[in-house]
Amino acid sequence: MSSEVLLDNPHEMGCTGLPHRKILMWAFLASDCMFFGSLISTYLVYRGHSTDHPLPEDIFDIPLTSTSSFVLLLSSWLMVLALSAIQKGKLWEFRLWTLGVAFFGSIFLGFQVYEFTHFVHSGLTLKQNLFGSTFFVLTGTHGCHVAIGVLWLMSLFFYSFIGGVTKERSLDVEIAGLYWHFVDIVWIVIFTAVYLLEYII
Amino acid sequence: MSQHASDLDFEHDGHHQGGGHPSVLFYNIIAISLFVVTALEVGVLYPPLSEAGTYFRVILLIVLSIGKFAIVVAFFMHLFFDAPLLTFLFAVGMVIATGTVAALINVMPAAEHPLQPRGKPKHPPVESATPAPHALLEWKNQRPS
Amino acid sequence: MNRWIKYWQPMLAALAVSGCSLSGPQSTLDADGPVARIQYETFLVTLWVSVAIFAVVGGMFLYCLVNFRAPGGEVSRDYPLPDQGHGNPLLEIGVIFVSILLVGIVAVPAVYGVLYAGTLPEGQKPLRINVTGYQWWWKFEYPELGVVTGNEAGIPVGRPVEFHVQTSDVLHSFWIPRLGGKMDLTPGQDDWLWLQADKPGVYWGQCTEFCGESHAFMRMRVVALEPEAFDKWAAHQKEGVANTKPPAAINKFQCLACHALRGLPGGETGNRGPDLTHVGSRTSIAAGIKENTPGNLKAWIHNPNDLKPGNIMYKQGYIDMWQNLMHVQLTDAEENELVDYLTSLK
Amino acid sequence: MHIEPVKEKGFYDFLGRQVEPKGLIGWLTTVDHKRIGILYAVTALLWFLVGGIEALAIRSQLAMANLRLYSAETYNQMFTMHATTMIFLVVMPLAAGFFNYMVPLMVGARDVAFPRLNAFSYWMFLFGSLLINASWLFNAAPNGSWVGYPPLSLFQYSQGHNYDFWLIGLQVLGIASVAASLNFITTIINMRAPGMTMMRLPVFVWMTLVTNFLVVLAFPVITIALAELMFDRTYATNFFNPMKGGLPIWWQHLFWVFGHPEVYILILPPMGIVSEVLPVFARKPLFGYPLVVGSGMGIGFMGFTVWAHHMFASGMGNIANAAFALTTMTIAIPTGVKIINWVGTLWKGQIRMRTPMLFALGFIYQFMMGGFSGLMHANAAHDAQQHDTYFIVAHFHYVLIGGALFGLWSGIYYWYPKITGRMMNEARGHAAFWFLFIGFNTTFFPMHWLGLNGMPRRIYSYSHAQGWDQLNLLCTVGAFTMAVAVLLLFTDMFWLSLKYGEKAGGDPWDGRTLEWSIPSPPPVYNFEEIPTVKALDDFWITKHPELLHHEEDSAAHAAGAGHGAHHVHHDDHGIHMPGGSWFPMFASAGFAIGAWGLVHSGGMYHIKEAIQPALDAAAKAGVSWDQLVSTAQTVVSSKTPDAQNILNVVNAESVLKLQACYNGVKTAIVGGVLGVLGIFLWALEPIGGYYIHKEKEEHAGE
Repeated sequence: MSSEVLLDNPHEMGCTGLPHRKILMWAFLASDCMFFGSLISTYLVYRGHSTDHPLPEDIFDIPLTSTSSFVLLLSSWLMVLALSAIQKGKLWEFRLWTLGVAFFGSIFLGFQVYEFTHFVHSGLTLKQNLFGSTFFVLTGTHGCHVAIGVLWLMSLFFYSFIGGVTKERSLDVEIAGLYWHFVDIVWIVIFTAVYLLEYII
Repeated sequence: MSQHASDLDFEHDGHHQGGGHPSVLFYNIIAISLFVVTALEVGVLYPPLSEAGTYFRVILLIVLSIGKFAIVVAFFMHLFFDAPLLTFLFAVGMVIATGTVAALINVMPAAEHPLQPRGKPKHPPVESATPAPHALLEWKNQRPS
Repeated sequence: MNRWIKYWQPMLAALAVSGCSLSGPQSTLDADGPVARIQYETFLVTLWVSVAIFAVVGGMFLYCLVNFRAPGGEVSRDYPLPDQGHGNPLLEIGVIFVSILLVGIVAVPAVYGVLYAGTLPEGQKPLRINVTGYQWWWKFEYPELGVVTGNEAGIPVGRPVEFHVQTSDVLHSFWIPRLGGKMDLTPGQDDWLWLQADKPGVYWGQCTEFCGESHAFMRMRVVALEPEAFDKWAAHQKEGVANTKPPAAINKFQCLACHALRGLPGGETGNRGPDLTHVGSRTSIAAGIKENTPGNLKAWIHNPNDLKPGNIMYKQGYIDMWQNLMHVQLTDAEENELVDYLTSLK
Repeated sequence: MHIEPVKEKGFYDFLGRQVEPKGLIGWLTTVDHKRIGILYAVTALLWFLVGGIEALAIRSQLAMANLRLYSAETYNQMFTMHATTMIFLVVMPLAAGFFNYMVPLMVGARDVAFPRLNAFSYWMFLFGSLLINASWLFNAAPNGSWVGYPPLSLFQYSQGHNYDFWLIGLQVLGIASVAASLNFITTIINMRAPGMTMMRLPVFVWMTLVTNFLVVLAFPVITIALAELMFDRTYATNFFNPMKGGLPIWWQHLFWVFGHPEVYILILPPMGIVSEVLPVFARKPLFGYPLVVGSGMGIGFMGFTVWAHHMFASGMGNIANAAFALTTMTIAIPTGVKIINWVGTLWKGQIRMRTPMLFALGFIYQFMMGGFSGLMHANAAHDAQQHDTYFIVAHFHYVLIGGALFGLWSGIYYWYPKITGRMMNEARGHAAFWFLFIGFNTTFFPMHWLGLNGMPRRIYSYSHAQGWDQLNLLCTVGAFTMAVAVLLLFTDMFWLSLKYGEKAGGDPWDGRTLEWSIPSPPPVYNFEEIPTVKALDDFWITKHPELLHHEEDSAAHAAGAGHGAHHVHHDDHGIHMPGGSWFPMFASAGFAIGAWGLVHSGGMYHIKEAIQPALDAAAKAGVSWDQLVSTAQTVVSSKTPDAQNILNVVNAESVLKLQACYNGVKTAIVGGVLGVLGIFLWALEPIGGYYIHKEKEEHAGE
């Protein structure tokens, strides 16, 4: 999509003074709110309906998940730094931070892969019980979003070496950043609603 | 060409409030406060509190995560500095999503309300009896009335 | 409330100009119990509010169409324009207020009706019946009376009946139109509804939630009896089979694996099909789709799939057991014998 | 006029973008919103024929008691596919056709915001619709009603691929809808001509905007519901499995959280069309424009608060029933406001009874009827009697045929001259209207009576004793009358008027909005010069300058100045047009292949679980999977168990099914990779396109 709205493309800027893609992205994020809203409410509604073990309190590991939450927050931080760098035209700084974001995103995915493997070894599978179904589908969908984000950022990273990412085209980075931060805020909700609440009630 | 380029640049765009995007230092402060809030969230779990403290913790957690959510959306995603139209777009989705989730949770015939403390023991293990696909007739509703 | 009925019913009858009968066996307009009646009354309120709005707005609409035609049906572009009014705020506000008022008029009886139908009446202790839906028939159990029957339930006149509905497989919906609204049979929920019959009679019902291939053939009947007659009926239903000399076909084809014939050795446990202990006393067979005559019964036994495609008596009983396992077919004589026996189970 | 391609080197130069679309390749690679609009509409109309044939089949089966024209199973497939087709493949895409064609013209834009995304939406829609209908060829058409309630839709009760086709097909259609809607939201918000403030947008554009917000917010919910059900069927999860504590009612909630906004997605665009047609043929501005717009938004928002009125009989409890009854009744208020405003538009107008107007008036009458029966269902007490009966069938056909379809037909007759450059025949149009109007009311009005008389929906047969014979026969007669109207429309639209119709100028109806200010059919670049809008109904004001008040004029200037970011792009290097692209089709074809694979992986884990003992035995005997499959083939063809006694006939069949599932998964992966590859190539594609230079002399020719 990116070349569709190159700077010299007359279709780029609209009558509200905002680029089309930014409006598209925010509308998409609004849509994604409903997407994750449905998944999270599925998880919450089915809390306490599982008929078999293992249950969350049997297998959740809060220190581990907290660490991966910190990792995702850290990547969000690097994302704003990357955007800030490219808006000032500092290409190498942008590359560094972008690589960092993708790296920490991958670390987060690594944590998730570890967690999933661990859970499967503890007997929690998609079909074991309702907790397994709802948990894996919710966090797995989020993981897919993270993976797409990593792919996107790596594309930008490589694209920057053939002149695809410049100060004038910093919108490309900003859009990717919006997506990445959204993935982060979804995790904020999931972390609270799925993991932390489990430890209190 | 240059005319288009300047449109993309936030500093020159009349639609953006605050007249420019924040400095790196600002981002760093935001990021550190996010870390602190997350640490607080995890910390909330550990001090031993009575049953009444449970509600306090739930409310505190919800407040803290809403705060984090708002900070990321407002500053990392620039919504605070950006055109109000974008805030409106996102708010439409957020408001309807939040309302729908709340309504769904309350209207479902939940065994227990998902945000209420549960009594223990929680789930006596029941015999697993997944039916073979062809054994349709054995597949009965197991929930006691 | 009864005053309303007297008043509205003739008007509705006048509305029903089509000449087609509106009092079929499943008509919701012939309310024969308090629940159906209250629902019918709230419907009438909505109906007449709608008719009133339709008269006013539709009248205006028609008036416009008749009176504000372009002269000659078509006007040239330079013909003087009509008044270019953009709207009338006062009128708009008025319309909003009137519609809020009308919605209020409709809403109050609706909420009253919901509460009435959703609350067990005080006073008389209701009779409890557990209804279980199967693809595609109904089981009725009377936990207090120890009675089990299939597809046809007896109820006493003038006493509320509390139906607890649950399903053994997919969603169904329990509906006796003349007695009251329906309730879905949803797995994981303990749903109930109460109905009451005002006068004796046979009330037809039908499954209204799509439940698979033969959804159309999942019907039932509720027989309302005077209280004494009901007690007699219940006592009789409790007894085992009257004719304890079953034909050989019953064992040969393992009918009792699915059907119960209480009083016969091994006949207590079958629960995949309707209880046949008093099948001869019912008015219909095959979940209310055919009158209970020997001819119909024979047709049903001969090929259940013909009357009710996809049912398990055919799929699992006939195909699996008869053809795949035992390789036998019913002869005509055996069918007749079976029909005679079942008809004798009054 | 001459054309000059953009000279730009991209990341790669092979498969360059089509400069000027020509012939079949032009249509396949097109990114022109007008061509895509035509594609949408024509595809939708073809599916309309299919759905109509299904409807006639349904009505034939029900014409008399105890008819057995075809089997119960076929009937179930018929009504399921009729609903699915009419909702997702006809009304939505036909409206999308109008969005595509008309919205850029009405807001004064050269194209939509993302032309290639637009093409992608169309191809996704086309492939999704083909996928869902391909099920007929496999004798596995969806057969569990368009709501697909579990447990009936779980693998335990439905072991064919019927539901898999339905689930994956809808998923693909959902992607198409959301992509298109994001595009239109951006277009409407961001591509308005200078001076075209939001409150000067034509009502149709407003309703498009509201509709697309509804799509964007409602479709994610059904996406999740469909994914959960798909996981239940394929990967043996437990979302709706009551054995494991799953609640089938949860599907109903999710489905209707989507399903009710979906109803407004279907009805709001026709409301917009009618709001355009009425002022034109009454020669008056729309009565109460701000209120019509506001009530459209109100209806859209309220659409998210009422879903559970589809579930009054599902045992939600008194409080929920009463609450949802109240919110549902509230919707009657904005709807009533709209109808009053339409009548107000007619008041003291000069009504011209042309065919579009006839359909618009039919819409008002029938939508009113549908609204009243809607109010009757909102009454939760009596809805317990109406729910899932023919009363409901009557209601939603009044809204969806009497409302949506009449509105869309009105739009067809109204905009046909703009799209083809030829008028549709008035006499045939009037005939089609009266056939449709009389046929429709004959078909569906008696259904109210049938429903009140206790006839449930979705039954394929009934008996004489139930007393529904005469009315059903009447309904069937009406249905065939409607078929005559459809034939009239199609012959007229695709043949007679297209070939012999009288030539239409740019403005045959004395129109009010911007699309009538350009030639018919519009040139590829739409507007030679992007217009500056001075008022609501700008073209009308241009024709009648005396109507423009002085203060409005100056306000217009102020507003126009506020839109400083707008650029006019045809100055020195002509009008830039985007070039055609292969990649939207390429990417969507990849995803369609993936979807095809997913369909065929349906039931995988259930089948695996059923034959697990045989698999274990095979593993113990050291038989590899490939050997097991070939053994299974032998066993199935010879109908005797194998020598090692691992597989009996039933298990062997299951092994082959499982192998098919695995192949499905492989296909899905290949398709997904192709789709993602398509998107990457699309992103790296050079911008391309071409510039159109208009010569002076050609201006005179128009």
